[in-house]
Amino acid sequence: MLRYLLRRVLYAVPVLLGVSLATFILFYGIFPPEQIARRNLSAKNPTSQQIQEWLVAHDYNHPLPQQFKKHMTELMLLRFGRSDSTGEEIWTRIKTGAGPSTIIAGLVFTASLATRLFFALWSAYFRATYVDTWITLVSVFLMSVVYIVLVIAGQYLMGKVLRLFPLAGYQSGWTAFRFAVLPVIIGVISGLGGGTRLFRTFMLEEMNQDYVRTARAKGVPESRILFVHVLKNAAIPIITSTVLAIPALMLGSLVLESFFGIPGLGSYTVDAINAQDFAVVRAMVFLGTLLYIAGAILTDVCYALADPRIRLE
Amino acid sequence: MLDWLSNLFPVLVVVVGFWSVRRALRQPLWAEAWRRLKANRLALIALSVIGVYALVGFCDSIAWRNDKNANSLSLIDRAFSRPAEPTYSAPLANKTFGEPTPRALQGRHLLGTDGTGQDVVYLTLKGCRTALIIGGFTLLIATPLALLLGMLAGYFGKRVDDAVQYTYTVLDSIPNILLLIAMLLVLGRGLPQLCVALGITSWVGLCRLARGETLKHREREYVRAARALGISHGRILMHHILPNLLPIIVISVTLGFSGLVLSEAILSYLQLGVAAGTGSWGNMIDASRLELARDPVIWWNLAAASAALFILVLAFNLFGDALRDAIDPRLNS
Amino acid sequence: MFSRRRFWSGLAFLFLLGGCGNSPYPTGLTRESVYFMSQQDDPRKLDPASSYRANEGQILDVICPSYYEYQPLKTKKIQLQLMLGEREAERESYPYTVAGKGKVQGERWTFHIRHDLRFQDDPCFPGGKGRAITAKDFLYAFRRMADPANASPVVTFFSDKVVGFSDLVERNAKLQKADKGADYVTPIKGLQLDATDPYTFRIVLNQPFPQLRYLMAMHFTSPMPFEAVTFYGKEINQHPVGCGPYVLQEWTPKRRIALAVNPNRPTEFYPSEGDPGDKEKGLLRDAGKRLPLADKVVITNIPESTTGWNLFLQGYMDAWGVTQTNFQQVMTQQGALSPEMKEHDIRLVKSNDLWVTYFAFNMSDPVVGGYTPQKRKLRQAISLALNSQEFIELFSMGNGLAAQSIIPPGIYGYDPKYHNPYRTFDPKLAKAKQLLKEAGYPNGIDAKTGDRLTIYYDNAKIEAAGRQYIGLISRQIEALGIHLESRAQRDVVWQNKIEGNDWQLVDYGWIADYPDAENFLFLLYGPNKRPGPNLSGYNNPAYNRLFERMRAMNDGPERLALMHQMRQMVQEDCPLIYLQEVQRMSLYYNWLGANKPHPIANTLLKYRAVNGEQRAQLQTKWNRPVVWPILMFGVVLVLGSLPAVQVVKHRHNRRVTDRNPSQQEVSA
Amino acid sequence: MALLKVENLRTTIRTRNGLSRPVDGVSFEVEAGQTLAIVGESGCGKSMTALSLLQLVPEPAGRIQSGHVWFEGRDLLGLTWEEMRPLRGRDMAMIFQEPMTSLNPTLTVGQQIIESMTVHRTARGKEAHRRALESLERVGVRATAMKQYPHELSGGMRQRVMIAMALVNRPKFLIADEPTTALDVTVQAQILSLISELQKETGMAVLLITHDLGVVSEVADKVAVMYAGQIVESASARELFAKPLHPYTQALLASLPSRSRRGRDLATLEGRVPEATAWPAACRFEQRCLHRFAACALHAPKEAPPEASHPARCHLYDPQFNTTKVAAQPLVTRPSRIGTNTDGDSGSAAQTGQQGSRALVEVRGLTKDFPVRGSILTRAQYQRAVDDVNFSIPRGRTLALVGESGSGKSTVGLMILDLLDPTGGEILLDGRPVSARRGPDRFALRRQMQIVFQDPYASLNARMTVREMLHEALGVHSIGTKGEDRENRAGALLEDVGLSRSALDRYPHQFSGGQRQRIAIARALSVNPKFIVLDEPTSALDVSVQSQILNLLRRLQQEHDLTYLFITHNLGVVDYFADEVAVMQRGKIVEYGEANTLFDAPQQDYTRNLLSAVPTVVQ
Repeated sequence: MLRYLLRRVLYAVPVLLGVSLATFILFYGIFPPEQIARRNLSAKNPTSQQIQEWLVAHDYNHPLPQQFKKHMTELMLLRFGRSDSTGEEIWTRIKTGAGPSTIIAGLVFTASLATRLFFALWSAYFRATYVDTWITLVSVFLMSVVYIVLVIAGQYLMGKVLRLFPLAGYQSGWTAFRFAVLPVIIGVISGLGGGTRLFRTFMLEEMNQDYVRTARAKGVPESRILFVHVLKNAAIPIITSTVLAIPALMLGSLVLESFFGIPGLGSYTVDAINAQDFAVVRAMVFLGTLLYIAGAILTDVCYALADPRIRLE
Repeated sequence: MLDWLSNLFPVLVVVVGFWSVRRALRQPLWAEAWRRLKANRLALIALSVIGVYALVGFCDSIAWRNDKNANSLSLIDRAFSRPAEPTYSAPLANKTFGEPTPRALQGRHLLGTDGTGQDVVYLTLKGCRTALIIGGFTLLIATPLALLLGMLAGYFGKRVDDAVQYTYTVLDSIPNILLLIAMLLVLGRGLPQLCVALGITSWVGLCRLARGETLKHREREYVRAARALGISHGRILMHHILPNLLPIIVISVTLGFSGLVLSEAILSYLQLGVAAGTGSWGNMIDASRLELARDPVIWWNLAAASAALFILVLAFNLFGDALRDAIDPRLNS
Repeated sequence: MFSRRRFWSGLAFLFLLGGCGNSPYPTGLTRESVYFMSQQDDPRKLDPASSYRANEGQILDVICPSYYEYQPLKTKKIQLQLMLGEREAERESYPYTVAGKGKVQGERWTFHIRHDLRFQDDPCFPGGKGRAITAKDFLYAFRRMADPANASPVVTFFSDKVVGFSDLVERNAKLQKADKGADYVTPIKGLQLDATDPYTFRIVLNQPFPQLRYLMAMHFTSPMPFEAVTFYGKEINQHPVGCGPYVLQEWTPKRRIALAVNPNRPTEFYPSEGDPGDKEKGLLRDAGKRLPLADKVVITNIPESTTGWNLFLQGYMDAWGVTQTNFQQVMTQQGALSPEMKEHDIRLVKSNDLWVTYFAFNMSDPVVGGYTPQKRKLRQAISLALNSQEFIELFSMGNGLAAQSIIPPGIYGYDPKYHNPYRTFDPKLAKAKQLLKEAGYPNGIDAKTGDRLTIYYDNAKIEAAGRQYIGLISRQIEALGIHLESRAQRDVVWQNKIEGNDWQLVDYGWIADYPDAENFLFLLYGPNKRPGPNLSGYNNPAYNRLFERMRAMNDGPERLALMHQMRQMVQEDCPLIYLQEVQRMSLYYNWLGANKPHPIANTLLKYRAVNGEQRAQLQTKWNRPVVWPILMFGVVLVLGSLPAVQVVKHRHNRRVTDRNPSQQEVSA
Repeated sequence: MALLKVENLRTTIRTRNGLSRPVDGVSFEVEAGQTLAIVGESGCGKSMTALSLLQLVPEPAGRIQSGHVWFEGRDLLGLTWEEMRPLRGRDMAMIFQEPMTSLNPTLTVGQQIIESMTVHRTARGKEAHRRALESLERVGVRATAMKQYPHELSGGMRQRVMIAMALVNRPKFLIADEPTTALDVTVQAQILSLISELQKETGMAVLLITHDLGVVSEVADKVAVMYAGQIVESASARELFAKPLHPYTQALLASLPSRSRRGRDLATLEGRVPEATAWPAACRFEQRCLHRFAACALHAPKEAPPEASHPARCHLYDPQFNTTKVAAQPLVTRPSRIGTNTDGDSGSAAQTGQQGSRALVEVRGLTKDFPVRGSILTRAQYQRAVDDVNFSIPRGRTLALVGESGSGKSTVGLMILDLLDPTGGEILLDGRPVSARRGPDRFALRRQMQIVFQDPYASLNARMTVREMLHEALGVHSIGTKGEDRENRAGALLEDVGLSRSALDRYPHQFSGGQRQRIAIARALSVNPKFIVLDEPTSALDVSVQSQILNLLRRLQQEHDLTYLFITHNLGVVDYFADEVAVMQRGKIVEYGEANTLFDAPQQDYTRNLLSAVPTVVQ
């Protein structure tokens, strides 16, 4: 297991190199730093001298090969530098933003997993009845609703009409949950349709397997078949799909955080987009990749825990 | 001259589409799938809904100028554009809405008008083309790329496979949305840019699928038999493996389409969607964020755009599901 | 079923946590004397040398005040009053010699600051205690502006006027190129300390510039402790150290900014006089009270304006502006506050802004630019096609004046009687069409080539409201037969286009830096062309001469006559299409003490008084949560699932055979 | 009284094509301690009969329409699902064909066995654990397997675990649904003997479902032959094999390949089992029956009275119809087309004598390593799949390559065809090395050697018509001219393999398994090869179809002077078909020689085991 983890981590290195190469091409090849300077300086009428000054100030004033070396080493060492627009250390913002983001994303993640699983089990248990039909119908319905509309409508209904939760804002500490509830509910609902359907498919797939027939022939009660035999086997594809959904979670937090004014990494990124802050976007791309790779390794571990057929070596 | 060229393209798309569907239906798999689809009423409804959208999109793509200096107007422009009103008006109202002194309208509007006084029905119809282009054009970029790389990787293995796998692992490791953001930030706003960016981010899934399937088929006995007959690799890929991948490709494309259309709305929220002038449901929804805060609420913009989007996506989801059932390999063997 | 139980208990737990209502603030805080406001954008930086954005100024000016400030109540005739200054600055003529030019008529200003000033307590000072402020700290602020590292946006205001300042700026630029720090040491002639009095400094100008007083009311000239700069280094952006009524207590990016009362603040009091009628409005109720009135200011970052408006309605924001989105709800058709809002304890205050919006033609563009009569007529025709009133109705809810010239009301030189012949809209467009024909484009078609005239409209209006705006202007201009092509781009791209001179028509606005006509008329002064503030690049030598004369004058009939002459020139050349003079409507809750918007002052936060008790009561009253729909939902869910239990029971008792039971008995 | 008595059981399944009736009026009895085998081709309804007994038909499409299942005097069909549940696994246990998928992959062997007890409360805690261990021990699985997962065990071990799990509650009745089909011959023998041992110990009754007549003759007390949803004949095993009454049973037995039939055509059963959705109204076997007469197409044969000791559902034994009162004689194989080679050896041996000196295919020191694991960071490790294999095949002869699964047989075949690169060794075709050839030379090689695969479903491209397939093969090698010429050639090829030209326009899924295999053979023949590798060409087919294909292959060999490498694990087929045999074990050839000699006097233990494990029909 340890050996496997080590190997996976080592394998992540070439991938990360590839990612930083891709960002380099994007931000230095396709879109050279002069352009970045122009975009950041434009409010103050840039002259070519000002652009040069800006490039010096933001450490972009090197020939391309040298810039490449610098870019690669800095990303690899996680030195993200300073923001292009505010000059702030990117790491300080990442540190302050990580807390709220983790709370929101973590809650959305666990809560959606639980609710999806619940409805999928419910649907599988009552398969071929009206409960199953309704769950499927509502799922397809939810899948077809635009995320933004869900966010807008959710805030309108829960926050404004029913006045259950704060409309927006954030506080640290325990009170954070108060602010997290509404975005989390919306985040959960948004992924509920697709997730439930997917999980349900996994379960029904397993219900058609031979071992279910064996269990029936053994006289195992239906509920035990579902909750022990099927669930345990369905856990394997569920784990995979759940991790595959992590990038979608990212998208969710981008919109949720900026919409609800939660000062996390998501709204930081959205602000960076609006401020044309390339340094921040670059850093967030790399950070997101890191998280994603970590998540993928974690999946493999969970995968091995769930599926005895897989042994990590 | 230019009119001809720009009109030729949508016509060509439709002709090629019809031709390939007709050809496909001659194959037993698709004929059988079609037979099963025909028995599924929901799927037929979904298909006809998609057909209506496609028709609207097509009509909106056929455009010409009245005189050489005017803007070229599409069939939809000609049929549905209503006299522009001063500003908002409620559905079927006869006065403007939200002004200190409401003014009389020049015409009635089924779904009211938006802030610029444009008819909402018209705007919603204009969104069809954008949505279809985003879905269709993106898939047109992504699918061949994904298939080519996936099949090459799966079939030849070794170095080719390593290279392709590395490429898509790298791309896939960057969370899609961040990659999209980064690319759109660099490429700028616009329909082509959006299609390219979405295309680059969305080929990976299909490529992985194609690679896996090719890997499976490569070991199948019919491929070995073909190789034993001395049939060339290219021909095996094109004539033997590709037709066998088609069902999963068609399913993944059908289901992927709705995801692409939905993502346009989200990107619009992040100000990364299509340019402001292009009619799109994402832009309409984005605009309605402000309208919802008004009291009385201006709901018709949001309602029209999200309903149009919802119905299209729902239709695609339902049709994709039905299609998947219809060409389920388990039922097929 | 364990998962079901876990689900419900989890949900209940979440409700418990969220159960203390929808207040976005810690419990009890709204009861106190705290002023709550929101900002849509986070300030990028709070550094007196470089912050320029309105949302930054609003916060910075109460932390870092300057020599002067604006009298908050006098808005009819805007007035300065002393803030850190002990007495009015002395302005005297000061002839000095310039190499090659000989004697030049300059000016020397002497400033005397208060003796009791101390910086706020801050870790950058020894022992954390703020030290006393001397004239040195004022001049230090000037030198910071000359440091390119700070990228001060107003450096040009001083560099062409303060003697020796431009040399310093150039020297600093060279130093930066050589990777060295800026020069803070070498004395320059224009900035002088008094040898005897540490509370006096002098500024020497190379030309008469009466507007310097106004510059001395901006936070750029606020005294700055060098300790803070050394201590915080690059992070000085986030740590303003000043001597104002408030200090920055908390700045959590994207979340909240909190200001607390500065114990070291200079003694100052609520003014006891204002415009006529202010007393009747209760604006003098707090006269003589020590400032600031509120103990704390909490600024919450709310990026979504919809959300902000709803928070205001829930009572969690103390003030809000009337915008297009809430107009219908707020106003009656007669332009008064709607009864619901009145019942909701809200009051409406209208005010003028020193803000004029206009469309600008690129005067160097081959199509729309130039000074030939034909080109003039083309611009005049387009100007006639644009109906300000419609813009005002649509985008300002009918509030705002159709602008006739560049000078807005409230500024000396504004003439309410003046009507610009090319800004008088005629729905038939007869005159406009005539002018267009004379310009060589009958019905918008180029008489020579037969092509339709296309004008490119570059803008940064990518969000929803902007699209309506584009729609409106297109409609109005296309009524002439001209084709208007909108090129909407992200803000920065748009700015780039302007810088690259790659544009024909843009829209722009100007908010006064200081309330003097010069600050508006210089928008058309030739030498001010890009990268200066003269956007259109209008360059009329006659106008330029008049402007140079007018600039040095004090307000008076002579100055007025010059201004009218200039107005006439611009009217015919038509480089700008004036759109509107912006008026503002603000909503306040009644628990907020009387206050008055000011068109230019940024220091208003210190005059806000809050009745926290009343606010807290109303908030509770308005925000009782509605729980029954949630309960109903749960009940429906449970009731809907009940038959499912029956289904399961049925399933347990199912038989896989359809055999008739009676058959069984027979054979049994 | 019988332990289990089934009366007139009818099960239906709703399908897309209409109502299917896989079990259509089945009656039989099983006494305690007795083994009843139900045999028949696939599609006859055997498995559905077994599932119906436990009421495990696929729901909701499947329903039991009528009938009775008396178990210890109780009619099970009257019970509800929950009433039925205590019987399942406790009184009536079942084991399935695929031990790979029939065990839950995520639960340990111990958990699954213990679960059998806990759900019925027959034992719990330590007691259950003890009994689980005991039963594992009984079936010959080591105790450590308790904590292991199914995938960690071999196929045979898994089937043993299945048996342990089924028997842990000491059921009175065991249903074994094709318990050994997925296993190797040697393992099959072990499992079968295990079941009969356990049966003797516990006195339980066994219902054995199988298609393998050999298995039946080894273990069954009674046999019921099932055809098209009905039992057509039932008798004691001895009697049935000695004197099969029903033409179907007779045909099945006659189509078994064996040495005694060498050189002659096997009896074949033309056609296939009708679809369960549309059973013929009259005699269901009529279409394929060699004894049919007028009445057969008009009337359905009556079920024999239950008292009959050897009932056969056939008009031949119904005095009402068979007026001549002549009972059917056991079928005599039809005379072979190629003459009466009663002595299988003489003909081909003569040929061998003439050509034996010149081998068409020669394999020397063939070796193949497969990487077991490997990535960028670790050194790849290899497993030797084929280890120094040497043999040669004379022109026009057949070499059989036999061995258990995983012994490397198929790998050898693929390497000979240059579809897989050998790690070492060399392959000569006509004296010239195969793998050394490049370019057009290599391409030309393709015309000389071809391959026919095991799975007729996977070996044809489902998306191509037969015409496309054949034309492609002809086109690639520029055989004939485009158009009519090739069309004629394709038609001729089809006729050669016994299909009509009308098959050209059809897709593979429109053919039965046997027909597909014919198409695969036609495709292989299209380039006029000299040498064909037959990779288990009949193992996926029913016995009756197997005989057709074997006949075809034999005829083609003679007509086209073909040389075969016949890869198989079915020793009966080898005995019938091959001239020489090479026995493979773990990648090595352990025994190699002339077929008859080798079978009569095997030299190696492995070969002996292999031979003794083959269940043979004692006729």
